[in-house]
Amino acid sequence: MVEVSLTVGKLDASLALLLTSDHHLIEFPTILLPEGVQAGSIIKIKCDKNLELEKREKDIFFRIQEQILNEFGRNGPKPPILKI
Amino acid sequence: MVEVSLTVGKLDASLALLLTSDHHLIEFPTILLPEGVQAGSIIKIKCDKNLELEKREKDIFFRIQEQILNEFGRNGPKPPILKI
Amino acid sequence: MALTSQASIPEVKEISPGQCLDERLNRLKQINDLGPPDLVQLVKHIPNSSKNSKSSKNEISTFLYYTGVDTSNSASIAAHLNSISMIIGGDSQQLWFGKFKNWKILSATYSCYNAFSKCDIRVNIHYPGKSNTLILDTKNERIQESELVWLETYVSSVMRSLLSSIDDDDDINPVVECRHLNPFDNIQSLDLFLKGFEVLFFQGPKLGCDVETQVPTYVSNYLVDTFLKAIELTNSYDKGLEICYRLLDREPSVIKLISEILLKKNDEINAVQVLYDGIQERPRDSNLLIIQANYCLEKKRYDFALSCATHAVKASPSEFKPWAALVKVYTELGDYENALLTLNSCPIIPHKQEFRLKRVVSTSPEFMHLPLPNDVTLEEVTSLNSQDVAIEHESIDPSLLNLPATNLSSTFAKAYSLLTEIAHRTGWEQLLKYRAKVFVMEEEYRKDKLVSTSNLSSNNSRTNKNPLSDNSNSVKLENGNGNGNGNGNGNGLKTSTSNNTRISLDEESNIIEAFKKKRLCERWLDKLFMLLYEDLKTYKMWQAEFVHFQAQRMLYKKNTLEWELLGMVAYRLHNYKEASTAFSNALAGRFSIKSTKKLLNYYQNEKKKLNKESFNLQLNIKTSLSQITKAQSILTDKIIDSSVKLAVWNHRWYKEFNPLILSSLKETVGEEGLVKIQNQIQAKYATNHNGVGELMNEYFKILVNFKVFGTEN
Amino acid sequence: MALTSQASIPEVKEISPGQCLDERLNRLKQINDLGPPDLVQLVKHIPNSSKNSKSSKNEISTFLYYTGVDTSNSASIAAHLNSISMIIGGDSQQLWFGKFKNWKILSATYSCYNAFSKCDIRVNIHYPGKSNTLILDTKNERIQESELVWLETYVSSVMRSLLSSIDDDDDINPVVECRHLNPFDNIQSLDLFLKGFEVLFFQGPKLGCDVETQVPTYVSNYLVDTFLKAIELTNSYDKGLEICYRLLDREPSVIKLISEILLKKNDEINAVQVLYDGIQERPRDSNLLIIQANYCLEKKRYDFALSCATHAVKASPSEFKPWAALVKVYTELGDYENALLTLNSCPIIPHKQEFRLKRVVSTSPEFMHLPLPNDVTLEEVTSLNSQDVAIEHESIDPSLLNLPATNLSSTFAKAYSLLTEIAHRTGWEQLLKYRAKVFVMEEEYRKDKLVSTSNLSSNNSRTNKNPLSDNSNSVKLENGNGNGNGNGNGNGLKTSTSNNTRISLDEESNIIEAFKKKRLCERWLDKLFMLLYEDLKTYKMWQAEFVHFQAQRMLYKKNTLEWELLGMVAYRLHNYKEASTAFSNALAGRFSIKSTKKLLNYYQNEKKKLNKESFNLQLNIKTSLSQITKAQSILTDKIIDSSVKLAVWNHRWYKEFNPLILSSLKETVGEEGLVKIQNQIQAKYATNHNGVGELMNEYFKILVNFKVFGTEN
Repeated sequence: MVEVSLTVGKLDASLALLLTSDHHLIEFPTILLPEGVQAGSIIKIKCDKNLELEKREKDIFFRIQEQILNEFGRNGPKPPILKI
Repeated sequence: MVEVSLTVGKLDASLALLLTSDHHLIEFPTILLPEGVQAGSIIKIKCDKNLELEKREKDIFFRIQEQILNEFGRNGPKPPILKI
Repeated sequence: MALTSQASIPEVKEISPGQCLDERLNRLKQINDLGPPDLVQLVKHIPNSSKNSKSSKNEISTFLYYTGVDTSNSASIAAHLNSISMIIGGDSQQLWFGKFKNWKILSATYSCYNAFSKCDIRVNIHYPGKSNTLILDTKNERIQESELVWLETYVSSVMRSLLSSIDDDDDINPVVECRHLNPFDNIQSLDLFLKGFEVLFFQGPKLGCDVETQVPTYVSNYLVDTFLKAIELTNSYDKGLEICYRLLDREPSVIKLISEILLKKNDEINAVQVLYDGIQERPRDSNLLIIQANYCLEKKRYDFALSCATHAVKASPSEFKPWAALVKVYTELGDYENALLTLNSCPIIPHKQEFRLKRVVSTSPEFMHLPLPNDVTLEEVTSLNSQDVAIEHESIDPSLLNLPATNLSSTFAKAYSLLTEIAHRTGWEQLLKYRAKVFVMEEEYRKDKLVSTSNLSSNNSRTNKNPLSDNSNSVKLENGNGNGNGNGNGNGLKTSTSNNTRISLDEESNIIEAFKKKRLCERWLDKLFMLLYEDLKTYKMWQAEFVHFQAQRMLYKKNTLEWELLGMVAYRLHNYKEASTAFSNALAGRFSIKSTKKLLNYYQNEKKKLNKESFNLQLNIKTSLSQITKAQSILTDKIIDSSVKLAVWNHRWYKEFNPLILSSLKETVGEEGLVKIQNQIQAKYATNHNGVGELMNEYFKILVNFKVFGTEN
Repeated sequence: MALTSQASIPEVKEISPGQCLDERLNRLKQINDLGPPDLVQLVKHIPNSSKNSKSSKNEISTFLYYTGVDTSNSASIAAHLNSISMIIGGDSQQLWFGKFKNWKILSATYSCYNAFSKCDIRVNIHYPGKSNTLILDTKNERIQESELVWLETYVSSVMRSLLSSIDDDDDINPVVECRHLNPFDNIQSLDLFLKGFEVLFFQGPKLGCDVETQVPTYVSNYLVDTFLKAIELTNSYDKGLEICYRLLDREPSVIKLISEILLKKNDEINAVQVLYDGIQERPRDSNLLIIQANYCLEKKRYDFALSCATHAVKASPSEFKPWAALVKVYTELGDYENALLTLNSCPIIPHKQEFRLKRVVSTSPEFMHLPLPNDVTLEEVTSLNSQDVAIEHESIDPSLLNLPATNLSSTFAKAYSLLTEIAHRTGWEQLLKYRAKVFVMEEEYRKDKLVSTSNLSSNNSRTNKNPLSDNSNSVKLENGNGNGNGNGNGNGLKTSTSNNTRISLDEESNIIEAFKKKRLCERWLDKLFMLLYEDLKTYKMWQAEFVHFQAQRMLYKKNTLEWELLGMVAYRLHNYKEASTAFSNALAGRFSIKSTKKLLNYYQNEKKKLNKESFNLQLNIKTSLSQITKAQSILTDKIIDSSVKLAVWNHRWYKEFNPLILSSLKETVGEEGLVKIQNQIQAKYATNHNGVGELMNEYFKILVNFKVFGTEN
């Protein structure tokens, strides 16, 4: 898990410029900022893995893969006969 | 407070491309990602104001401002006499 | 080159001898694509001229460009040069700028760019006899001949030939002084290319990739594109698969090519299995996921397609194609809000240009010898007068001529097509509502900014108050907006684009809150909405006029170019039926290459649909079989008609090779058999003198060479 | 214009009459800076020429450029044209391409660009008498004359004059066919400019800003730069403050200008108070914070400076200057790791170019009439032969001539200066260690990538294993790396730049972990390290050679250009003492404008330091007062020497105005009194015939006009 505090240096409708305490300049999507944040505010970001969701999405994906194989890869439609 | 889950689409040494569930493409600094994250991982970002730190930093700043004024703005050095 | 005559070789006079080769070498330094077309320079003289004419008049040098020549070794290049020299310097005198001249060729030089090693191969013949070969790099230094350099040169030639011939009629400054030959007129030439492909496979990425791909990879680049095209044109699927399976051992991403070839080969079950296996091993291979998504779309399993496309995007979020696939899926699902949001996230590639053949020698029209080949003629096509076309051009409403959507290219064109597909389904008014729902509108943005700075708190949301969205009658689009001078177009139409809002807002962060749920519309997408508005306005007006004329029992008359432009508008808006009517109307006036090509495309698609229907018919009878058979037969006639005319037109412009004609004939022959088609052309188009039969037989010969299905009977 | 003669007016022959004005108008469309210098076109003829010479030979037209002319109204422009016409067409014949010609002026046209309204003002006189004025916009359409347009035009002129004269000797293609006059030769002209500044203040941002500023604002732009420079040159601080206080009511950010003027005026206490008040009201005004930071730096209160600079960065993170200030603070604090990290975050502005005067009329040397003004001469300066300089140039080691750091400009140059300042304090080996500590090194990156893909787990960190860092003797830098051909330079020196690493890493995310604590070094910074290496190598070699020669009691001989280049290397590395020695050695050979300027700068700085010391001396006696006084007097002599020579050189190149000379004389006069300085120059440099006394008196006249301190006695 990563947790950092950052100063909001500049703010526009899509991108904010954030500063770390060791002078890293970071572009950050405004949409992820909490409400009421202004230029000059200090924010706290926590970033963590979401293993549960990751597993769930992976399962769904591979289940659909099986379905596709079963639907079209086992006994597919016969090739079209062009003239009769 | 904002909390979102995002998929790590691409990852290089400085920038990661993250995807929201509603197909927003976001550039995100790799440095803020938790350990072991890979392309394909799902992460959870919490973003909150840090009002306490904000207040503390502001206080220090204005205290130093007072010090600067007291040191140089009250009875400053006399103008240099160029020739004697 | 059976049909090559003096009249089918264009030439350009050089200002000073050898200048074209020098200029070419100078330009090569700056080339970073597949390179220019091959160049032939000829030094000609009149040997038996009388003494009193100035000797300098009796020797000139000329040049022309080439594609499709066999450049795999010096001997075959020399043979080609000899055949040109024999044609031009033969017994019959050349008609040269209005006079018959008894030119003989003194020397001929062939120059061909090797895009792999970035060098130029030159074969020079001094008549009689002496020939030599020289390879120069871009620093003008000699390079050693080797088998590999020749192979690279040959593959470079084939790539230029196949990739430049795809859609070249949008080129506003085409290289007309160029002959285009078929690079594959026999199996040996194809096999040599396939060998070259396998040898050079890992160098593919360095030659670049198509305009919709950001970063070339082993399996997405021009070399691979050429390979797939060659395989398809010559029906050589099994050869292609063999090579790919060999490469697969060294590079697992090649599984993409295998699945593509299987699908082209109509081997669906194997393709699906290959895709499945590939994705099990490489679940983040976006190429495979896109192919799978498109397959599921075709099978109308949109739920499956959504999973595939979503994962393709997650696997390659910086590439355009996965996003485009996802937009398509959402559009098919009828989820237009997500379709728009996804479209907005497409990573546009703004500055990339389609590969085009380009001149490397500057010249001006008065130096050009562009003869009219008289060995193949078809009155309607050959007699087309370019001056008449120019007059027609000038008589046209400029607003129709200058519709901005015409000039879209690369990912912009593709994105526009995705947008128009959505509009085609929702209609304009609904589209505006969806747009206002997902994107921040400009008024909204401005208003909020005003509010936050002046600390008012007016709550009446004017978000969707759009003058256009109030018009229930689409034709009124025009009244609602255009106020005569065209400047008012799109008034109130603007979203707040991300570019507009790069203003520093500093302390005014409240604004942000209002838009948390909405997205900023990218500037380019906003512009596409404007173009769509223009196109729709034109289209609706045309349709309304047409209805009005019909009601009044008046003739709705337009000239060819007008019909063609209207057809293009309809085509862009996915109204293919209306587009085909317009193109047909256009061709009723005179021949036009663009309308013919577009129609051929349309007929081919209609035919495919019919064939599918006729197949479904066997499963559950709904429509009358004879009805379908009749429609199929009409379409076949039309496809043949277009193909013949295209072939004649191409021949007139020194193009003996065009993949579009070849593939349309291939399909038709596959369905009807070679003999029937040949007879039909002979009966309907050929006479003893017009050469059309001979021209088409050149194409059929190639189909026979490659043993295409249908040529055996 | 007291010292203007025929020999101080350059001219260029026009190919066809009026061409220069047409070309100028054509170019204006593309101009988006302050515009080109003013242009004067003259039509000259020989009235009494014999009948048998061709008449076309007797009429020619010429042009030249101008800056600093009073362009505030038609009358003063006309007066200026008349004076030129009188000088060239006067009684004495003009020496014209080797022959004396009796030219008379038929017509004269003055053309001056108004950068505010983007138009060109033209005043034309047909002799005798008829004059008219025309204002054309860039579309060649007429604009109405108005007081405002004239004011704008005048302010544009002054801006071009003051901003172009700052550091023009790095211009590799200077506009030599140009006369530069002093825009402020009386108080009225200054007052008019100040009025214009106030009227046009809010339009300042649209004229652009210096290369270290990303986005122009009301208080950072070229107009403001000109204003501050004008105030300083003329000692008009109180007038400037008055205007700023009026503007402050309408625009609170003007507080920045007030604090700057107060500091220039040496009114420190007020400046500090103004800054304090300003920051209380506008705590996120980065301009104020930067000024405060620099003030605290000067006062050696680095702790205060750190707070100010940090907050400046937080307030304007996308601007370069706050970051540069913070780098400086960290460097002073000896916190080199943070200095490097901060430097790495500086938002470089790569494509911006310094404002320079540019030609708007193409010409070639054979058309240029560049006379040698013979009214002011100083053997050493005036007799400098450009051919000798060229020969010297050719004899020089190319590696010294082509040191890449020479060509740095804008933010790159500034960033390099910040880096060299760090290196100056740490030394090269230490710098490499700091660098390896904070940045990801290439080997490190490559190795980790290798490890993660091949699943090895070798743990021996080769991070700092840098061939250069092992050399404790700096001179060995050369041996450690250069292997004869120069290609080996900087081997193993590379960090992994952010650009290098844009490779898609896909599943190889482990790599990232290793670098979490380290930063990727920006590509440009990495390149600056390379340049620094080159500079240091040259510097160390020179110093070592020098020691070696001294030990051998041999004479260490270099020519002027070599010394100058070595001086520049030392200067870039902040070894100012060594640089000044090199520049002095350079000038011992012959005159050189660059060395003279650099030395003048050095002397001025040394003087400032001495003055400060002499002030501290009064507080606590440490050094002998007489010692300091003597040093001061030596420096004054040197400053006068440089100033006189610069003035003579400038006059030779038609430049009667240079802020550097003016300000150095201003300071010297302020310290020593006008009479003493004048006498000194008269005694040491002037003769009855060489005109040096007259030339310098022109400068002193201006100081007197503006009642500069020291001129009253």
